[in-house]
Amino acid sequence: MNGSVLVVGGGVAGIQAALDLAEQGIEVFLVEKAPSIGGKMAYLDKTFPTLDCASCILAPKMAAVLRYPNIKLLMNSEVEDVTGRAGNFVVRVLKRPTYVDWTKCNGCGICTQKCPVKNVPDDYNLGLSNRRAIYIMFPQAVPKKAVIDARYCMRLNPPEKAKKEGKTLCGVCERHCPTKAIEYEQKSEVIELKVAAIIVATGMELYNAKNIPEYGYGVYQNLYTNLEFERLVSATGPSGGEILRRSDGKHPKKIAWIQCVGSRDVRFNHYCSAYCCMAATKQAILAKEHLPEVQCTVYYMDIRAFGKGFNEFLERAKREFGVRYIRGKVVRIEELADTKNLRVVYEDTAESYLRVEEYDMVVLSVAITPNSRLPLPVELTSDGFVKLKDPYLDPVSTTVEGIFVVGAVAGAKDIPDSVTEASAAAARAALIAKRSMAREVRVLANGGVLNG
Amino acid sequence: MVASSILFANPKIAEEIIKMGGKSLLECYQCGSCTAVCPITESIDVSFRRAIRYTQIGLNEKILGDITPWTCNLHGDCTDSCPRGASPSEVLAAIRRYQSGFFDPFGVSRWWNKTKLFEKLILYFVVFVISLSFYYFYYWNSLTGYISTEFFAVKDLSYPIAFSALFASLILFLSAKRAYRAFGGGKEYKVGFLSSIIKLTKFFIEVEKDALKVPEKRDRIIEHVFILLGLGFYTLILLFYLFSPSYFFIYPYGMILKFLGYFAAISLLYGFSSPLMKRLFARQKTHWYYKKFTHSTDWMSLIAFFPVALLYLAILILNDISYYYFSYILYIVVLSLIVPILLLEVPFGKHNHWLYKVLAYYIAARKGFFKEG
Amino acid sequence: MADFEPKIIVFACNWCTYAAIDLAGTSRLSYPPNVRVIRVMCSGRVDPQFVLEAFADGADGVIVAGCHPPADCHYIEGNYKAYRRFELLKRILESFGIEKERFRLEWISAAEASKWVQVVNEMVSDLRRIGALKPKLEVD
Amino acid sequence: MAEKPKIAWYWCASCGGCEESLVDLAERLLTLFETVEIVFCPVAMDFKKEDVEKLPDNSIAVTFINGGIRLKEHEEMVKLLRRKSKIVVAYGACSAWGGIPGLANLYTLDEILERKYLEVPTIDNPKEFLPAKKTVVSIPEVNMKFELELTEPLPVLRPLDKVVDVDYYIPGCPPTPDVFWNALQTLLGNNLPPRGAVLGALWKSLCDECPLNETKPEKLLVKEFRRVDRTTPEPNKCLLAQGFICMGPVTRGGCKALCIKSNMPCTGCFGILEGVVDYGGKAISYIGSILDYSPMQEEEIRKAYDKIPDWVGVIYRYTLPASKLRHKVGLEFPKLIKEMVEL
Amino acid sequence: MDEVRIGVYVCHCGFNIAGVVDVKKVAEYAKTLPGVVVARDYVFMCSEPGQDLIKEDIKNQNLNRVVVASCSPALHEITFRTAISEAGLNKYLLEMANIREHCSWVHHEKEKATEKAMEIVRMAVAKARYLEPLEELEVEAKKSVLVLGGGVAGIRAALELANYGFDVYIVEKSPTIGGKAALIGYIDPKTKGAEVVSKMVEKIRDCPKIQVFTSAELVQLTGSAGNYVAKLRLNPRFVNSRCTRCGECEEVCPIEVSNEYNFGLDKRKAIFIPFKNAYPPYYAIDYRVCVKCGECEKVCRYKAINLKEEAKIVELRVGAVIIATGYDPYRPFKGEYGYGLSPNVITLFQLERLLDPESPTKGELIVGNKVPKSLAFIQCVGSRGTTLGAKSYCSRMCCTTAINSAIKIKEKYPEMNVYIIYKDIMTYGSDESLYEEAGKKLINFIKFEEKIPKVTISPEGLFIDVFEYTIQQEIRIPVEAIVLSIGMLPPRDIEELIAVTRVSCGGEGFVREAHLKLAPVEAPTKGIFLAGCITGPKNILESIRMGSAAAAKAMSLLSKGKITIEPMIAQVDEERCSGCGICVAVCPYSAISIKSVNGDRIAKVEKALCMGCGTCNASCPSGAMQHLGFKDVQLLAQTVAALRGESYG
Repeated sequence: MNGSVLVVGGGVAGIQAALDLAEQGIEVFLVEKAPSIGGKMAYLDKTFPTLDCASCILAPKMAAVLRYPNIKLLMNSEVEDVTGRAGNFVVRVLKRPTYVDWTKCNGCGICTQKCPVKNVPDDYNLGLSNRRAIYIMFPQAVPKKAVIDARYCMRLNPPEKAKKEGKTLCGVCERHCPTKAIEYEQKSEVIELKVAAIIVATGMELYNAKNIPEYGYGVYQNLYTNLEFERLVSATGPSGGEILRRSDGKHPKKIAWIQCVGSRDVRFNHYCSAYCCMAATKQAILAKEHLPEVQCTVYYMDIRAFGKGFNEFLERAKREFGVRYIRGKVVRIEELADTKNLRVVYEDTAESYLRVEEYDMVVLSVAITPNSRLPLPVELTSDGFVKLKDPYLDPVSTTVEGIFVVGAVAGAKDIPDSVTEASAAAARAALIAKRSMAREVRVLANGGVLNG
Repeated sequence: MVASSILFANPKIAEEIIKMGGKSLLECYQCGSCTAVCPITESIDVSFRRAIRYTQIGLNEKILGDITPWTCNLHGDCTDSCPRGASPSEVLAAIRRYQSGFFDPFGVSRWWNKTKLFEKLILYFVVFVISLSFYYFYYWNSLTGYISTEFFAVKDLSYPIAFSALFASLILFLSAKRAYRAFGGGKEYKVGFLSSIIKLTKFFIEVEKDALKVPEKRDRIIEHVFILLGLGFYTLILLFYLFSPSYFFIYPYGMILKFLGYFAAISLLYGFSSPLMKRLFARQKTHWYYKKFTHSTDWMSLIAFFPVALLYLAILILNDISYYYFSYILYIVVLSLIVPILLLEVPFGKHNHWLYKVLAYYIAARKGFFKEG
Repeated sequence: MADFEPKIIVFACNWCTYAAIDLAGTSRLSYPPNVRVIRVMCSGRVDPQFVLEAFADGADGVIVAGCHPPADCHYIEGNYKAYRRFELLKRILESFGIEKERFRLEWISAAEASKWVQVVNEMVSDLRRIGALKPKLEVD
Repeated sequence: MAEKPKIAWYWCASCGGCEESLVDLAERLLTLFETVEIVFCPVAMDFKKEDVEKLPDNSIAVTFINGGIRLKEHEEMVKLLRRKSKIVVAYGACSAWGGIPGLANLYTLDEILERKYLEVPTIDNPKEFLPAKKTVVSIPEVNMKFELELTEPLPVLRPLDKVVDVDYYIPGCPPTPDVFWNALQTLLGNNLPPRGAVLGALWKSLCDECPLNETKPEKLLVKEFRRVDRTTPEPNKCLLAQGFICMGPVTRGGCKALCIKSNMPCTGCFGILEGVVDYGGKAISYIGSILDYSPMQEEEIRKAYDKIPDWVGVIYRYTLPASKLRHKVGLEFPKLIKEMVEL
Repeated sequence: MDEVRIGVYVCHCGFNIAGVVDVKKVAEYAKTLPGVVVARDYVFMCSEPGQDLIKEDIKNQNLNRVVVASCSPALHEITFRTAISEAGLNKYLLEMANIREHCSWVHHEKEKATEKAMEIVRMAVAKARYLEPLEELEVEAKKSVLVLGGGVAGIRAALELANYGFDVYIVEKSPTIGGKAALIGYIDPKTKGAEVVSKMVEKIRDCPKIQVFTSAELVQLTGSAGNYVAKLRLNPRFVNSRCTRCGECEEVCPIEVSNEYNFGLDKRKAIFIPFKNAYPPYYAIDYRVCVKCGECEKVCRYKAINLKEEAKIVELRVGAVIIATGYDPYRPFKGEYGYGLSPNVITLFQLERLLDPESPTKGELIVGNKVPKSLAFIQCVGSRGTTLGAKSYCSRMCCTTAINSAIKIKEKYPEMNVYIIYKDIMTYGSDESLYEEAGKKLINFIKFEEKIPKVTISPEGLFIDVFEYTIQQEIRIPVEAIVLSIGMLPPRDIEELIAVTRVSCGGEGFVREAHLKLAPVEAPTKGIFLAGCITGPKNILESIRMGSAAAAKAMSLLSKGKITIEPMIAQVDEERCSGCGICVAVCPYSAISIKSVNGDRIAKVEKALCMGCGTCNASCPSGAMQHLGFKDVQLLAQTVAALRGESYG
């Protein structure tokens, strides 16, 4: 039945698109490479400018996904390749093994307490804390199922000595699992789907700040990216919302945010990532709420407060929360050996004076890079975003007919825009799905084929 | 330091700076990376961004009195780290050319900095021909007599050189006085003479030490050292020839002089040829410094000195193999090559920057721009 | 008497005032906790009986709040009726000797979070000045 | 012959109108006397309190008490009668909901006494004499000296059911003879209605039985309120629609719209409907609703409301003591009543 | 009624509630309330596991009422209603206790906030005891949509809806569709505004499903989602399709007014063609200024003019309304940066017109009758609280448009000095490449911060005094022309829009969406959608995208042909109703009428028309009329619970 639609990427845009499609009774395959949907928004604690909590917006949408039988979730999987044309695409999806039979697993979490391997860096908390080899991605994950991390599991990836002697180790989780859902022999499989349209919603990743050696990301201890800081300040974060320094676990007294890390820079990315000025302001306010006597400073060149309610949010940060905004680009960060504090070197362009200031903690507002390296025949722009066929006459279609693109992978944007686009793309995809179901793919009288 | 008086913005200045080689002047969006990343600003309290800003807007009063462009030591870190891909070091060089345009009394260097390379070469060639013909008509018949002796009675060959050297030093002196006044020399001195000299030397040693660690910078420093040594010894020898009593050409001193001569020639030759070659045959691998610093004055200063170095070496060799006649002719050519250098290149060309740089550092030190510790 | 904690009942219309109270929350404005909010779909739904019931049960102050006339009301003229009813109720309360600070009819639009906070602050300070209503009603 | 059921009447803060309605039974009084035995009816005969005390507990079949509880004496008598009788009926609007005397709850007793004995134009009281607990009256001509005792007045007038448990209510001011007669038959009959019922009143409001109900316009809106004493209403057109304050919609039916038939708007003597929590509050609600001005026309609304000088009196005419607030704020025991006064 | 069994669920909402309110204590307290059978607390009630808690309890403890103490009902009432209906409980047996926005976010003393939270829960439980199961009503939905506003957002929405097979009516106030985008010279260096609009207009022309009403206004909107009745007033155009645009009538027309299609740059006659590829593609007479002298009628060879046309009222039945009435450019007051005092000070929109090849100056930048040698843009005019009358928000598109035009000017007049005097350059996303290109095109950026620039007009020319932030120096820039980058304001007639469509405005005067993130294209009222700049400043790309999204949402609402209406409507208790008729006059939607039922006059509520405001309940003298979900007994129970703490009645 090729009246269905493939949504690649389970972030807020992908979820919204899937919901809108399912609402009209169309079958949706939602492919997500992580074990749970939610995408980057699941990492957030609060969203700007209204400061309402991110999971209050995302969690109900994720819960709604389970409510529609015609949404098929393909977790832990990636699109291998796509052939065919609008109306009947053939998509091969590689489903990586989770080593747990998800039909049986009810997400009770007993295995995650019993597993002996305790030191696996938890990528949901971006490595700030540890988890077990068998884990549920985060408490509100959808689907709330366990996954075994083959790299660390002693059974699936035994240390050299044991492998030579052919001994099978551990098996603790299998013993404790009440529903016998553990399947060590599970293999990855390739699923073939016939779909009428594809919506690309693979979203974005943070640019690798290690590419900027002068900042010393990955070397200095009290240096975080803004996503890591978001985890720190979130209630479900590694420290339960306490902002603690990695070096000595104390509360910081002075925090700095450095803007345009990897953005607006010919050496890394020309584009501006649009979200980070407001995200930094929000995090400064959250820091002030958690630690009333902390002093927050944001180093910027142009504060991009362009959206609805953004400018008032910025003024409020300055007025009510005393956040300092200094216009100057930080070029270098040095770590003090003893206190592990960080000294930032910049020119305060207001006073034209080279300044060096010491901070307990520094947060880098890192640029975004689109997840656009996909096996799809769509064209990309010079910056690596997925190219729109005609932004004015057909705002959500890619250069390939029948494939639509939404969210951050098409351009730097924030949550409301992504959600808006998702609805638009869902409707367009639904159109093709309905038509191809009714087998009457014909050219319209006025030459406008499918995309109107 | 908020100036109360209102200053007029003059867009012409920005155009001039761009003509003088600061192509990427207006690409900068004032982020301050150049100031922050420059090793100089760690010890001197200056803002290169602000110096560039003045020229972007075109505030003449601010630009002329600004010492900052002169404290630049051409490390190039700013151009490496500029987020906009502009090259602040190139712009600063252009600002220096613009400023020097106001220092020399007749404003010739302003014209000189704006002309194209071939115009410079033509003017240069004209002066060269004049000085050559001067030698030819003035000296040639009296010279034939001397050829036979093993050495040259150089004293009276020196008049054109002496005259142009005098002229150059006069111009340089006047420009230095105007620069000194422009930089606000003598006013608000906070640091004593001696301690600023000590501070300056410590600063230079330290800055150069760091620069040596970086390969590209090391090449440029070596080239500059060779040029300095070469020019130093060359002028010494020239003076020697001009004013020393003739006995110096006998055994022990002659040998030292010759050896010094060779050393000067070779170092001059290397000093000028290596940057020239790098610029001529700039490849992908060549450091941006050689690819970007290609203003006509850069070329001119190299093109002017390169033949001098070459011919000087040829003269020494010819002397050794006692082809005095040829060496003598070459000697005349070298001298007439030096005349345009002295008349044009030194007072108005790129090399007068050394004078203003030293002045600027000195005044900066005296004014207390050097940070303690 | 500064330490007296007045009890205030608020009837808030869902489209304007309730949204303003929510906005006061999202903007993290702070105001005294003496108010108890009852959500109705329109200020026209609030019956003067409820106000009298509230006073009889020990409320020290009652606020009825809706959308700005003439055009903000989501149901076109709900606030018109509210205005006319409570204009009459104010006279009745006056005859009962209940101070006029105890009852307020306010127009608070969805964006006026600060006005909501100001109304609550004013009401609490007024009521602290004139004291509780309950003891004045007990007589036999 | 079976024992005749004993009936008792008593009147508290009453105007005597309810007794009138008893007398108005005219001939039916005869059949009444045959069927019941009247054991206590102070208005008709000189019964004394002891007569009631003598009777054994709840030996009286039905006691009809009218008038609100104003004095301490009323309170005692009513409690006594409650003890003595099986069924106590709040007879008439005053005892059921406080009635017109209940409007006194808007003033303190001192204000009332001053108004009554000093300020009223018809009074001639040079010595500013006010009633006291004990008054000694001496008439020199017959050199006799009398001592009068007055019982202590209570600051608030309360309806009967706020003092004792009331079984049934009979509405009306006064209840019409038919209403009383029918109520009496049902009470003496054996299938008694549920306790607390208002006998003779409808479950719906007066409009249901009002002849003018059909004459209402499709959209009932008024621009101004009119007063009966100023303009005479047009015949057979709904009085409320003409702008007269008619309490019909919020009052129980059952009185067959006597007042409306005599071209007078209903004043609400048949009492509070089941679904109404506060009679006056409900009245304000619908009166406010039908006034046809927008809040922008504040002036016109104020002028329209100023037409009626005493709103509380109009909307709480019979039901003030039974309302939620019951009385004005700050009533307390009278200070003006002294121990002894010489006349 | 069966025995009441209530489940109370207290949400931590991460730190938002648990940070201030002692949620455990509130849950314990809730257990003690009469009727409460189970009380739990969880970190995120709205998440999947949170909702499972409720569903399990409903099944195992057969609860028949649920109280959720968490955030505002505006956020998650729908979420929890759907959750309990999945567990088999009628979805209206739910009551939300708002202990976040109304308690933990606004009170900071822990004990007082916890005590208040407990009382809010007590009130919710008190009302919950009186909740009754309600059934949703199904109503037929018309598959047609009214698009208010003919700008790019409206056109895009119309095209999308036509694609889904819906009938679309575009209502545009001015004589042509295309809106402001048609007047913008260049949207980005390569695309001209007029081209994009003309392509869209072509599609509109060829699509049978779309009907365009120009010079039309929506005067009345009644009914509810799925069955709106829209009353339009079609103002007379006086010119019909026989017009061949020969233009002779234009010459003879005596009336001249300022041409709003060139933002006042030049004049136009009463009879005019807005711009080259206007649609409908023929002349129109401006009914507001035409004095009906009849000259044009006489001279028209094609009998295309008929001055006797009258305004007509048209009634349309539509299923949904998409509001896309766009914005108005900010009007600088006289003297703001010298505006109105010197011909050389123009606004950004006027500049766009000048650069457009079809403009009066054929694309030549002639300001004050000459091509200026130097020109300065001043940014944030009317936005970000810079000048006196300025709004507090950033208008988002003026920086990109200004830089776009500056680049266009530099390409056409390389030797002209162009300054952009800015506070913060807002070229977000991939527009940053424009900012880079501006640098390469030698455009000079001057930054100010608190102290705004001052314009002095003197005989020698214009001077702008700016306190340049990066050198902390007052500089004076002599220029020959100044362009004010004006921001966006809500449209002038937004008051009428609100009066007719019952939408509400946010703080900045733009229309408020139901929720900025959950429902960015929907108005709080069901069936009304928003697109384009009516909800706030946007650039053309975002407006168009929002148009598609609004169309998508309208399609998903109407595609099933039926709409469920919330059952919170008025209901009459026929035993109590005496037919007094007071409620009939009170109902704003005239949904109540008096019927005679076996002799008695009884009020009757028309279910489909009743919008559920509850005014009739308050005005019903006998309490016969009850507003379901907000009955007297339910509200009184809440009042009593708040004050006396006992159960009511």
